[in-house]
Amino acid sequence: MDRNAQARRRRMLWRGVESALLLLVLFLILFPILWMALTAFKRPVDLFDLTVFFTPTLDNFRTIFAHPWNIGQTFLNSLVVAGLTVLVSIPASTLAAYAFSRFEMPFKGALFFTILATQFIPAVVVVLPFYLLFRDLGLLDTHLALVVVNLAIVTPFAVWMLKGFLDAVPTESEEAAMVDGATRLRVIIDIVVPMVWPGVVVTAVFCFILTWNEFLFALILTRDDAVTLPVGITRFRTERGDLWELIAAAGILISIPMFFLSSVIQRHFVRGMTGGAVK
Amino acid sequence: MADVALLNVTKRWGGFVAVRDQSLAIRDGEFMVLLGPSGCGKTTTMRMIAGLEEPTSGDILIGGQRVNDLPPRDRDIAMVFQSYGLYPHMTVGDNIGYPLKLRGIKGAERDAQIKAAAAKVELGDLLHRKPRELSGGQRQRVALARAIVRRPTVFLMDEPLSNLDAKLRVSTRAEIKHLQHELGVTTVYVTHDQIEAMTLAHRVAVMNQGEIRQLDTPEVIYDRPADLFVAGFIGSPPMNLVTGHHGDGVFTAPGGFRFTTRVGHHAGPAVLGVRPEDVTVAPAGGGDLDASIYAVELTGDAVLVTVMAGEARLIAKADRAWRAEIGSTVALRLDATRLHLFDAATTRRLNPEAPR
Amino acid sequence: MADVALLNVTKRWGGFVAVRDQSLAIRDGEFMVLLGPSGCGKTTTMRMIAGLEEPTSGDILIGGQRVNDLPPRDRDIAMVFQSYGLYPHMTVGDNIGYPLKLRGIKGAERDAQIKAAAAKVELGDLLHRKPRELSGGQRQRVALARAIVRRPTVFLMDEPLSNLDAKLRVSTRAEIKHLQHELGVTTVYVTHDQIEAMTLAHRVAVMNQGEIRQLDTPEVIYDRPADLFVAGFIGSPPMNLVTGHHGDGVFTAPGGFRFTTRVGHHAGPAVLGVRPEDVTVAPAGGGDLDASIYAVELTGDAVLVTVMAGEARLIAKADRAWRAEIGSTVALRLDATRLHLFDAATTRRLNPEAPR
Amino acid sequence: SVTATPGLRPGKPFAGTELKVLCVVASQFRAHEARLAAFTEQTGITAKYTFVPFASMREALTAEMVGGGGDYDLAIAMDQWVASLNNLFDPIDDIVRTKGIPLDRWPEAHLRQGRVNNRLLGLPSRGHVQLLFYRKDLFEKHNLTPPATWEALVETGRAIQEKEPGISGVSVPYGRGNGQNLMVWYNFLWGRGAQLFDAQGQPAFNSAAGLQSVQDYVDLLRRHRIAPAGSLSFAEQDSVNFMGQGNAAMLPVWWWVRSTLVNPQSSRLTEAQLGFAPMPSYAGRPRTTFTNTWVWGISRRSRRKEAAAELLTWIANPALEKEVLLDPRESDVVAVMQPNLVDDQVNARFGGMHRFAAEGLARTESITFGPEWPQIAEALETAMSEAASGSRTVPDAFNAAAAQVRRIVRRG
Amino acid sequence: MRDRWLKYVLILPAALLVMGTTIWPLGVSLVTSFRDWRLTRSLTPGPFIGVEHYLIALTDDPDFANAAKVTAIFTLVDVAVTVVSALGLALLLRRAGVLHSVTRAVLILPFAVSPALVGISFRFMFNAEMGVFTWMAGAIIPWLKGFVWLADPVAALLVLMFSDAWRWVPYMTLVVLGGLAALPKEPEEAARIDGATEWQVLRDVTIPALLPVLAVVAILKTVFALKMFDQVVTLTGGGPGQSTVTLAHLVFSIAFRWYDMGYASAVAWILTALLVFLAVWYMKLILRKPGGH
Ligand SMILES: Nc1ncnc2c1ncn2[C@@H]1O[C@H](COP(=O)(O)OP(=O)(O)OP(=O)(O)O)[C@@H](O)[C@H]1O
Ligand SMILES: Nc1ncnc2c1ncn2[C@@H]1O[C@H](COP(=O)(O)OP(=O)(O)OP(=O)(O)O)[C@@H](O)[C@H]1O
Ligand SMILES: [Mg+2]
Ligand SMILES: [Mg+2]
Repeated sequence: MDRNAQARRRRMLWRGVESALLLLVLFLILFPILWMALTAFKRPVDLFDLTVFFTPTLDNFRTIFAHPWNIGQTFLNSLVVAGLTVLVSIPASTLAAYAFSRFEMPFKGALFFTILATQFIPAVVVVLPFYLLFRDLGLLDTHLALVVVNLAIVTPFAVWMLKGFLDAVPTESEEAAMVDGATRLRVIIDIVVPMVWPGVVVTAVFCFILTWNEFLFALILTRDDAVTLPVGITRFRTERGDLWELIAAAGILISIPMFFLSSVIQRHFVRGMTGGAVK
Repeated sequence: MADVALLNVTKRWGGFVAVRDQSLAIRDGEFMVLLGPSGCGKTTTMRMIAGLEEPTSGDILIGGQRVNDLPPRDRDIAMVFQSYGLYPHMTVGDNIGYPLKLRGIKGAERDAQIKAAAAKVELGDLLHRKPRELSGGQRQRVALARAIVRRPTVFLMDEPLSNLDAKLRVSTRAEIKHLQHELGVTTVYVTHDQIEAMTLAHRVAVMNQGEIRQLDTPEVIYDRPADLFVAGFIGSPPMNLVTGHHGDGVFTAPGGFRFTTRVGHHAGPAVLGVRPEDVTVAPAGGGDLDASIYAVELTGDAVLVTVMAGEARLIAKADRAWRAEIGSTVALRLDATRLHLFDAATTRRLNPEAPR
Repeated sequence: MADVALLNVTKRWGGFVAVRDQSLAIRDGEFMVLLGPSGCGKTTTMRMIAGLEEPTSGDILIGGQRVNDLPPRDRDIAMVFQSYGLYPHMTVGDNIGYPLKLRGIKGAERDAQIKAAAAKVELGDLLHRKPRELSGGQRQRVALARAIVRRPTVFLMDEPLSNLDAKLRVSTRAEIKHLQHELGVTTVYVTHDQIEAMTLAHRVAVMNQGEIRQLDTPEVIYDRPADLFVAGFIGSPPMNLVTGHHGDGVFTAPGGFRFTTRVGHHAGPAVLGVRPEDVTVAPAGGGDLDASIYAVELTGDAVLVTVMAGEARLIAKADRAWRAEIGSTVALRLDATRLHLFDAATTRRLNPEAPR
Repeated sequence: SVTATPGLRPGKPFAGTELKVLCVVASQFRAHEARLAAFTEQTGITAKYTFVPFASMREALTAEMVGGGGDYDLAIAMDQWVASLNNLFDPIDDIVRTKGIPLDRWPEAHLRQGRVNNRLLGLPSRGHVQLLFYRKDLFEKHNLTPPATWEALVETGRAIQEKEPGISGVSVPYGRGNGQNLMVWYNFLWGRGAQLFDAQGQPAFNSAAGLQSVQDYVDLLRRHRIAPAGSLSFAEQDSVNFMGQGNAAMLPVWWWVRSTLVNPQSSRLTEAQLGFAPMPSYAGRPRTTFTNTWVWGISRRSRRKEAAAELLTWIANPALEKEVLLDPRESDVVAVMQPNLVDDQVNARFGGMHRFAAEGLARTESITFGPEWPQIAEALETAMSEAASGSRTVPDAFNAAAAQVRRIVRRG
Repeated sequence: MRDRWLKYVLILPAALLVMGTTIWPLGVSLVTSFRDWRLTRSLTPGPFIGVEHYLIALTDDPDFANAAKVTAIFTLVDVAVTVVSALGLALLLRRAGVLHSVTRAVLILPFAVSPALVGISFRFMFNAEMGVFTWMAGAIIPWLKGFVWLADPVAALLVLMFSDAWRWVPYMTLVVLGGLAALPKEPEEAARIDGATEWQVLRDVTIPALLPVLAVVAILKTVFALKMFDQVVTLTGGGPGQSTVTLAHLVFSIAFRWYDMGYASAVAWILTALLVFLAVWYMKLILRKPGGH
């Protein structure tokens, strides 16, 4: 009985520690965001007040949607660019990651590595060649140009991440599907992707956000029509300093799709996706 | 419906040879059982037929066509994996229905076929569970149902009943036999259960270390094992083997063994084999030789009596009511028509005729 | 060394009850076999003893102490998983040696113990392989070796031999029995193999649908099944069951069944049970009732004869040399001392005495 | 609205042309944009402004310079960038001459920021001088006068800190970021009689006088402690906010900050509380100001240069500047043209601030921003940040900076 | 065999995407690194000058040496912190529970905030006089009261790391959770029964099985840490002194402030070489055969 009680106590203690840790993590994650949210409702004069009691205002939101900031259009641009990028890159990356994970081929290591190595060069160095290219193609300030560069950026990461996830799952179920008559493509769609679904979701979100936040290319390659949010936000960094209350309001706006994404993600992170498939 | 053939197939992993230069012709509609010790290459052989593993050398033929380069889906086979290989994210119903879905069978028809297959393996109630919510035996039955739900030209089944209880195993065995007979589907079946092999197989291939040691009907395999390995491997409890000497048509061994054989041509070390059920235990002095009782084991429908005759340890199967003190002396009677004689050097069988 | 007890243990998943209010006392040093149809809750029971699954209600005791809240590592148990549960990134040797490593056993001593355990399950050559390079049976043996390499107070083994061939199975079974006897470790063992249960168990618990239906020695379970479920479940081929009527100490059924029983108190629908090996096939007219032959199956050491007697289908076990035409008429003799009578309504056994 | 701009070509020869203008975000230019109708009326030319935030203006100009296919006709650049961006602009000396734009319209301190190698690349349109803002209410309460010398500034700061706990004497930035921690210091440098560079263009700021000026500047924080401890990490904006929150008594900074400081939206100060004075100096030395100037130039690749010249002429009109200055809807003080700096109406509206500016501009020293300036400025601001935080001594930091600058100059 | 061509077909789309859009500009920048090209002088690349830029960077540029040091320290600490915290947090969050699922739900949020914005917010919150973090730190640990976080070389780097960790750790936690969800549970259970403490289960079973995913986390984080830029600009501005100037920031300055395109390309390629070197090392981990059945 004694050992049992002791174990129970230890478990309760651990539960307590765990809860405390989680609360701390929650606080650390949420506090800056909440603070930003609070700020979004502050008048500039209240910005530097540490109190949570102030007269809230919706002016900041009104301002950012109005001329000259027009954050609404910017928001749409970001959505289109990030959405298109993910739609193209995730399928392509999944196929490639699958091939890298499951097949042997000559120079596999080198090829796989080259794909990521392209991302090692800081973007500042390649942005000018891109600028010239798109200028010649007449694609400056278009969604297409941004989608293309973002594809180049996210695809290598996506391939790497997905391969990591694929490497961690057993292959018997795939073999079963092949014997059941599925083509490789069907196997990937019907069996592999669902099995690594959390990984696919994480990767897609990663690509989405990477694109969503991509700054330098958007800065150089767009001016008006295709300006995305990060560039839009820097517009609040004026000669007069940072219009922090507007930045915060825009920041809150940016986070809204993420709340949506997080609920999508949440559903796919139950333990044991692949449980029971094989001995 | 097609015949399946392996021609000089070898499978190597690095330096390790899992299947060695193996040839095997399975006739159209035949039920072929692969039997052999753990690790002898049964699963590997099956996986090569399925197209999941590439032979290091040699050819695989299905329906007379070389299929080495055909992907699994074009070989029209159904397979039960030893390790199940279920689709973890699909319900039991969807698991079973997946091959149908791939063939474009839809709606009510698919549902009906799924239900029928699930019913055959007694899974009807569990169609909406996920694999992780199933017991081991239930998972195995899902794998089985998924294989039998369609009508392939070849069935490959790798120990499909190993996790089932005796009762379910008997009924499922009957189901498989019936199905195979009805559809005439060429079937390759791995099992380690003698009864399963005996009752199901048209022919049995006994493998050891990547090689086929004997390929014949179950009766012949049981009654006329071709060499010492097959003799010792088939039968449970296994055949008693006594090492001795053979010459002039007589086998002798210490402990009173002296049997005339109908083998004239062999002189030298030899091994005599006799199955436990061919050894009768009688009161002392009433048999071919005397022995002392070493152990008595009850197996339900029989009693296994282990005795020492000289240096040889023999097992006899006695009636389930049979009882005796350990250490007491009894007589053994060996059924002379059912003795097996092997050359100790080559391990090959010496007496050619069927025991019966 | 410790006794293990379950007190009113229930395990539920959502609305589904996997184990229902189950109590079971396993004595110190006892070899307890859990037997039951697939999905009856055997693995779940084991997992609760191991501490991998929390009972929905009820207590688990080891060595007299309530261990519900104790993590697995503090329960000092070793377990063989039905699905092996090997460490995929470790070699066979490291897999087996892991429990030792955790106990701080190092260097030469650990190597020696690993080698010994591997040798017991004939894995000696494969110590440097990774699990994915092993056959199904080899994986299972690694799991087994990992369990027996240390000396826990309780062994839990979930179908540890299901993927082994007959020969290896016999030798490993003997190894386990020997080990358990030598160490006196309380053992809970799941199997669906009757022989395994019979030869290994001190006592057998027969489960169905999450409940224990009978708990007794193998002989009693086999010879005096407590109800229809146990009667039908134990024995392969299973006991023949004939539905009929009982009254005034006589059981009658269509097809010529008429047997006097020593049961006085029951009148009403009843089921008569007789095991195949207690049915003898004799030339027509020479037995208790006549029947026509329906099927003849060879199982190696015997012949299973299926006959129709009236509406009842019976199986008899005949000598392996026995042969007959399908459709011909034979006589059946039922061993009157080995008849089992059950109440058709409650399914409970009616004749109390042991058949022998 | 300004209806007649001298210098515009009569007869609307470029009617229908559409100009593209690359412009930094500033309320002044928004006001220009809002008045474009008047320009179109006079010339028939339309113009489309693209506003780029300050933070990304430089990259936008760079992209335009390197890859521009003449996308923009007119662009604005900050003085410190002009030399390095010289390839973006065409000289406009001829245009100015033919249009008859008098160059003395701008104080030389602003105008020279548009010149590179003696060629005029741009006309000033937005320019800043420094002033010392102070808390009029506190000064009156404690009977203090705005300091005219740095020594007095220290005294005054001390006095305030003694009497008003929680308020810092002066708010200045010492943190890194766009050379903002140097801009007040230049006045110390010049006040000590030192220069950034010698005649050969080699570093001279680490002369004894130069080092002393640095010491004086960082001593506001390190020795006299009249600057808040946090100013170590302040950028300019932080020091302004600090003042705006009512936490400091004095703030030497750009004049345009006034509108921020009196804007109830962003500041707790009212107009009545805020006083301003010219920047202090050392006793007996002229009261200087560092300047910041934005100049409009015509893009070298433009295909509509003549039309662009029309717009440039329109922007360069003092009347436009004045109209914006006096527009009650605007609050930007910024003016770069001499007539407006001394204009009574203008001075009346902004409390005489423009006169102070004109005086400072007339006296001030200058820094010639060469093409390497951005890199040099970074070396200097690093040194300043190190000296202020004490991670290096003043001589160490600035001698190292001098070595680095010599390296930069050597590479050319 | 039958997949002889298929595998290449599968790789093709991604390879095309990547190669087509990056190899070419990379080549351009490599060539540029061997030329003298200063935008202040000429809009077109100047003459080839061999490896001069590389020599300058490696032997005669204190800025480069400093930035290399800062970047190395930052990357080492940042990657270690990220991997360890993400793993720890993922393990904490694996269980079911209200608090757990709430935390899981918010994990994605910090990553969604653009790095530049993170920098601005943290600067705002670490403001020495008016920042809420400064205030909280002072309230909890009294001797931190009045501490100027961004003015101390070490503290500034720490704040930079903290801001980066704030953004990345929760996301990487999701990645690890994704990996955990795909692992079979039996090996862990077996280890528990074999007598392993939770820590031993983690070390001996879970982490080895997670290695492919952890390696991905590590390498991704390394790439991004080495490219650390946005927050440097918006949070510390590289200061105090040069204590937070990273290589990427330096490259940016050289290219877009100082307009020395040739030199910037050379420094960038040195950074790349560094990364390639690191990545090759990691690759040995990742390209090992997957564990499993
Ligand atoms: N996670 C789960 N959720 C829901 N039901 C479950 C879960 N795990 C097991 N079950 C169900 O509980 C019952 C008992 O399962 P258990 O694994 O104990 O069976 P078993 O007796 O070991 O069977 P087998 O011989 O087939 O291995 C089964 O019907 C199974 O489907
Ligand atoms: N990937 C592999 N790499 C190396 N050796 C392997 C690999 N797969 C299997 N083997 C070895 O090949 C031999 C044959 O394996 P196979 O799976 O065919 O055996 P099996 O006859 O099915 O045995 P079991 O009855 O135990 O399942 C075994 O010794 C096994 O260890
Ligand atoms: Mg196998
Ligand atoms: Mg089970």
